[in-house]
Amino acid sequence: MITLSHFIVLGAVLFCIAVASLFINRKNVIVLLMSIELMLLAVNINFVAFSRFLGDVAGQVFVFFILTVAAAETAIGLAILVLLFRNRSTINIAEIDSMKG
Amino acid sequence: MFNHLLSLLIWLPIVGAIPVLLAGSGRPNTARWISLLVAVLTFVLSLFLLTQYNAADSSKQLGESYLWIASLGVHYGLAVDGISVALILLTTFVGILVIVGAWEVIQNKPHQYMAAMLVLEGLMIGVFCATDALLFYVFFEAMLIPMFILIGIWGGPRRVYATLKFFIYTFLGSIFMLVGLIYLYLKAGSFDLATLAALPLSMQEQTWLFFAFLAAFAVKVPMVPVHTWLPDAHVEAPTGGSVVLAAVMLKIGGYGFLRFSLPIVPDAADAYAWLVIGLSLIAVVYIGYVALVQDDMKKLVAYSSVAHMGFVTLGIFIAFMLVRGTGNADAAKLGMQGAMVQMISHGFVSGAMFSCIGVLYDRLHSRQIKDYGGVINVMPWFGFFYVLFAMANSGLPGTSGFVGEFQVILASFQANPWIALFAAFTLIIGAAYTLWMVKRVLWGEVTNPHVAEMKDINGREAFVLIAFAAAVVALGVWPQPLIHLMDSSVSQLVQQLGNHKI
Amino acid sequence: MIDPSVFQLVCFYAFAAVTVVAALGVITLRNSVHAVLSLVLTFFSTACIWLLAEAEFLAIALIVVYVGAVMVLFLFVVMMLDIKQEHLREGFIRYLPVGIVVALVMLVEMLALIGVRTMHEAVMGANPATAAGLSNTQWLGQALYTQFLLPFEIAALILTVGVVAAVALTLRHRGGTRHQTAAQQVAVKASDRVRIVKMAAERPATETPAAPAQNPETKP
Amino acid sequence: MAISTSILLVIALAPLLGCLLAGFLGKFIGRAGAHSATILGVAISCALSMYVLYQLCTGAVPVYNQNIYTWFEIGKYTATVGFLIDKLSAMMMVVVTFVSLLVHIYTIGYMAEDDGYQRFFSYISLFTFSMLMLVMSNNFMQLFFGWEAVGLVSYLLIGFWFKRPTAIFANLKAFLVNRVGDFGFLLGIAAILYFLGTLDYSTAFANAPSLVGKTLQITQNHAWDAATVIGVLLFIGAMGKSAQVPLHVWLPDSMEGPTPISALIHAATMVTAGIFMVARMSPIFELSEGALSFIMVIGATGALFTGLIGIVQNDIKRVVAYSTLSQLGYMTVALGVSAYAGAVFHLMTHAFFKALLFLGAGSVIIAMHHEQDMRYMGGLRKYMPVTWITMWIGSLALCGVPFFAGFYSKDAIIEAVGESHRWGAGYAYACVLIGAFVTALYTFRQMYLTFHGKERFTVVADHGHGHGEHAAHHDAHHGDAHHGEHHDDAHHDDHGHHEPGVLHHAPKESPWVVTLPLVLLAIPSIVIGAIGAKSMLYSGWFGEAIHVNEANNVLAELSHEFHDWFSAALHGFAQWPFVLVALAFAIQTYIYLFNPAVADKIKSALKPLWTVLDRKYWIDDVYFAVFAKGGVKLGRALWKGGDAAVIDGVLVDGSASLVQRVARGVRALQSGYLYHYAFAMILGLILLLGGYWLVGQ
Repeated sequence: MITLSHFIVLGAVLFCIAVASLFINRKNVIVLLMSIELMLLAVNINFVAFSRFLGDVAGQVFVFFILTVAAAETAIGLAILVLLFRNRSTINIAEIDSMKG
Repeated sequence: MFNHLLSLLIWLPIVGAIPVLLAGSGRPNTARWISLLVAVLTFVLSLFLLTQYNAADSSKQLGESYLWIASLGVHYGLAVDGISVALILLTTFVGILVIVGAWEVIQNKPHQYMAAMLVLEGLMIGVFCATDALLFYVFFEAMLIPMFILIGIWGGPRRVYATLKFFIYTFLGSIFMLVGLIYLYLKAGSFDLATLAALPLSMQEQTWLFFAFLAAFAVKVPMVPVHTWLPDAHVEAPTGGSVVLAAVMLKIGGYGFLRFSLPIVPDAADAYAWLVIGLSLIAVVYIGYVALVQDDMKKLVAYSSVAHMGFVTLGIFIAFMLVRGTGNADAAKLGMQGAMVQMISHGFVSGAMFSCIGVLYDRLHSRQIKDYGGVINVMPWFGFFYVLFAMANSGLPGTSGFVGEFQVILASFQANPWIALFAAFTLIIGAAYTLWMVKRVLWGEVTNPHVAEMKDINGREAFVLIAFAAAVVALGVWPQPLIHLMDSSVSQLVQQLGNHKI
Repeated sequence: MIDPSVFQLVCFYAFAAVTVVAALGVITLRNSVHAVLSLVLTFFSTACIWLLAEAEFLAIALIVVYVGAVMVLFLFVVMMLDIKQEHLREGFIRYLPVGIVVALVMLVEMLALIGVRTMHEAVMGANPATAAGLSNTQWLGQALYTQFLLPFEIAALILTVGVVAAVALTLRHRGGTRHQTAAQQVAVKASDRVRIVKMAAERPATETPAAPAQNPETKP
Repeated sequence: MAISTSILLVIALAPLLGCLLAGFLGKFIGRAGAHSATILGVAISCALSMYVLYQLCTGAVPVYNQNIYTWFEIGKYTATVGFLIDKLSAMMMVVVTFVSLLVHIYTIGYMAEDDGYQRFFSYISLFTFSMLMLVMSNNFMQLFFGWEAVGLVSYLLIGFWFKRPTAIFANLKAFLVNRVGDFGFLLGIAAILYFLGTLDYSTAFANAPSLVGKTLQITQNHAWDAATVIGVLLFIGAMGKSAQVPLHVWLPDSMEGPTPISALIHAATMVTAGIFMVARMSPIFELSEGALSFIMVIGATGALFTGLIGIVQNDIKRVVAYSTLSQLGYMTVALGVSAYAGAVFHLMTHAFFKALLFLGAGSVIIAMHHEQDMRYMGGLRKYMPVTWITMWIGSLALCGVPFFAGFYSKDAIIEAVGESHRWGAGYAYACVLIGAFVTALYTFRQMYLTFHGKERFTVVADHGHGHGEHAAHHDAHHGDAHHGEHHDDAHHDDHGHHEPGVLHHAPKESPWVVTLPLVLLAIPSIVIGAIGAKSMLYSGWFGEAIHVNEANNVLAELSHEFHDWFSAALHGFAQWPFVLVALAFAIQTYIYLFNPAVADKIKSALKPLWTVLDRKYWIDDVYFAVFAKGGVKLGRALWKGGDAAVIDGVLVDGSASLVQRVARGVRALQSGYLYHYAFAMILGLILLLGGYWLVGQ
């Protein structure tokens, strides 16, 4: 019997993997972007699961929107990445500190 | 038209600034003429106040009120009494003179300069008209913006420091006022000043509110020890900015005391009158000495402004000692009238002094006293005006500078001879710093070859100085019309002082 | 014959295991291309899990939209950029323990907060779409085009803006190229082309201005 | 019938109109226009003043006391502009306008070659207006207006030659010292308003008796008598204006101004404003023995000690200036012993003979081509007989030789002091008696040095220098070290002469515009005393204008001895003052006519005393060091220490830099690295989750 907990634990695990990625892949923007995709995915799993278990359509609708926004976000993120690479010839975040106060 | 006279007075210059701006930098003369036209129109309109306002009636007149922010019950409420009328006339009068004074002096973006001046003028008139505390606050704060721009763009080399200091000082002060106003609103459910004046408040509340208002207005006046923004702002400001700052903006501090501290928190104001009086006397004596040693003319006049504004706060707060201490309401009126006359007079005198310094600065591009000397040799007409205004600044009878000081000293003697003694010290120290400056600038041989090349004032400068001189002398020779204009309003204020709120 | 619920459970575990392993692969693989492919796998197996939850539309959408478009975009970028891999892996080992610790702490906290134990009791009930006599897609579609119409439109707008932004960001203006600007060509005036200068035929002799009259009051 | 208001307005405003014409349209109407306009204005004023005085004297009209307009009205307090014309003010008006008229005429000659011709006329007419406002006033506000306005004109005129460092130092000094006096004066006015509730003379004087017994709380358990406080405060004003010790320091320096001014303002009229004021306020002063004693002691000190300085002066104008100080002291003493009429009478006679002496000195200065040092004069009598004779008349009047005007006034004062039993009267009597001797000493010394003895100048015919070279009219002064910031510059004035005592033309008598005023002033210097003595001093001529308590009325006691002017003068020959004058005359005649070497011997024998006098008791030096330099030092300390260091440094910029320092610390957190921010977010998330968990437990 699949219970709600199964989905939620899976979501949590995925999310934590993505979080761990933020630490170990601190230099690689591409992987960081992918980690964000992972996090969104983890959230989406939860949404789908709750939607199914509570019988509420809103959860799935929300996932739909998240997917939309995430797609846009990825597109812009990658565009920035390309731009960054074009200007700096690197995607190493350690070399990008223009936000420094 | 007269139903909306006050609104017209406020918005005419502000709206008039738009065509000035649109005239653009490409057509500076168009911008100048439009702004002059607007300023003159405003002045002419303000003259109608004299016919429309009934000086015998102490109530606020020419009122307008529209619901502005319905959810907070804030009204766009305007009305004037005698004090406001006098100050509005001062504002519109000075408004013309600063436009004329800046005519060809400001070459960098003149249209923006003129527009800023006009907006500033409208906002200042708004402050003097507002009967709603929040509206007052909005005008009070909005005023900072054009002034900030005026100093920040057309100012001297250290303008960034000066503007920041000016802005943060005044802003910090008024934030406390805002908190106070919000507290009052929560208590009374209205921002209407008349309602607030009738609101009963405990002594503790009054004390907090008193210091909140004090923070806002003491900075604006400015009182010792929060005066240090003024010399810096004046030194860096362009001539017109200095004139408006000294002539009108400082008065808003004094005006604020009258509209807020006195009617809303009379008991706390009475309890802490000694503090304000003490600070005023320190302003007279301490600042007098500080002014004595200034090397920069503008700084000197700025410090002398602080000293003169000390008389305003002294005159206002001595009234408490007189009404509540000795029960002498007429003496309190004398002091209060003295403070009012001093405000108007200081508007003329300091404006004129800064205009004079501007005239010198335009020729030599220096405000250092040591760079001058013997100016009278090359600029005799200028010398005439300079001596006249210097004498007014040192309170010579027959000039406006004397009237207010005389009345305040007379009134303060009624309260305590020692206060009068310190206040009268201005007679000596005021003459010392002003005339020592005159001596070093005007008299003597020409030592600086650049001074020898200076030309006497032209027609435009003469117009400005003659206008100021006429005002200074007229007020000095016959102050009664002005006093009559404000008499009933001052009487009512003095009456309010006596009402205990606890 | 296997009990369908057990079969579901087995499937779930299988897909979940693949998902987790693939996710780990995403974050640990040295080669970015491999990582992307690994992410594709993660998405794929997640889609399968969603199918188990009877969210067919989203599962398909995830594969079509994400795997089909977004991931390809990823791959495209990764392959296009000449990235030095070694450099980007600096500190991988050093920060691994920290990452694991933080991830574990967070996991524990989340699970503790959610209250996994109590949720264990919640068993999947009837599919609400089926109960309404609709397919999952219809069910979702009805909600989207009625109740959530405005957000839906906004989502469309966001996508458009995203596309425009991505193009605008990466658009490169090359200097030195010559091209016409139609607007300027239309707006040109005659006075911009020819300037007529009036000049005197000969220059008058300059006169020195008279010295200004001395002011008797100032003269020493 | 009453005095017409319009006449009084014309009297006051005619000089003002002349001033405005000459001042603003000076270039337009030219020199002749300027002096015609101003002289006409003052002449009208003078004639009408005489008419008003005549009307009052004949008793045809009552005292005029009306307001012209309300200056301010606040509750029960009003200040008005109005005129009070009684015999006291009418007499002052005549003196002021008459001397002013003569000075106007004299100026035509004296300032003939000066560039500031029109300006000068404008100033002296403005002065006349201000002084008239002062004496005609019927209230304290207007009195203060006139009081300060004459101070302003004095400031402008002392600094008339504004290129000279000494002149502009002197005018600042004069104004500021006067302001110290005005400080007290203004407080006095405030005290009057406090105690009497009015600024109007007549009401205030009518209420004055109510001051008795009133006190002013100074500290918790200390109170001063109200009348004494008012009296002393008002008198401080008079000390400034009338140059009483210790506020006398400005008057000698004021000689930097052109000579006509010294005659008009710093001898005849303005400096006597203080005397006039105290006489006018006699109903108030009479209430306080303490204030009167104070006045008497101050006056006596001035009468003697400033006269002593006059003995060592070499500048012809400074001798007269110190003599003015001394004579003002006499007037003040008279006030102090309640002999107000004596003071005012002396004020009048002094106005004539002192103006005469100053104008005569000016005439000498013109003849000597602006050489003012008496050591380079001598024997001038044969060159300028009119000046010589008129100055002798003035000198004899000054010394109080019987039959001359000064005798009647000065002798009355000395005797009145002798009669007084007020605290300090003994000291005052000694001072005024010795003062008479001192007066004679410096007066005769001056006359001998200037007009008699050998010529100590040489005439060098030098045609290379036209007279126009000397046009720069600078009354440079010599022999007096200046203690100003321009100490060293004092002698660097550009000057007609580069070598002292060398003239390019022989001295000659001045033109008629100069000598006419001398003659016209010499006449009253002789006769006015004889004419006025009986009525003004002893017959209560001033009527209600001067109020003296019966017990204090020393003049009434003297009046028993006074029969007529002739016998009084004869009687005067046998009095101590005349004996002292005669003694001084003998000494000076011996020294300067027969044995000039004695003067130097005495000088070296009394070197320390001479130094004390030459340095003017170091009062100027002390004032300059303490008040001027000390003030600047204090100001700088307050500015740098208070404003710059504490308020700006610590509070304003200090708080800014505190924020800056904190921000700099916090800024380190903003590394700019994405992963730091991400880490911070995650950390926050963990804490948040942990927090919820803990709360949920």
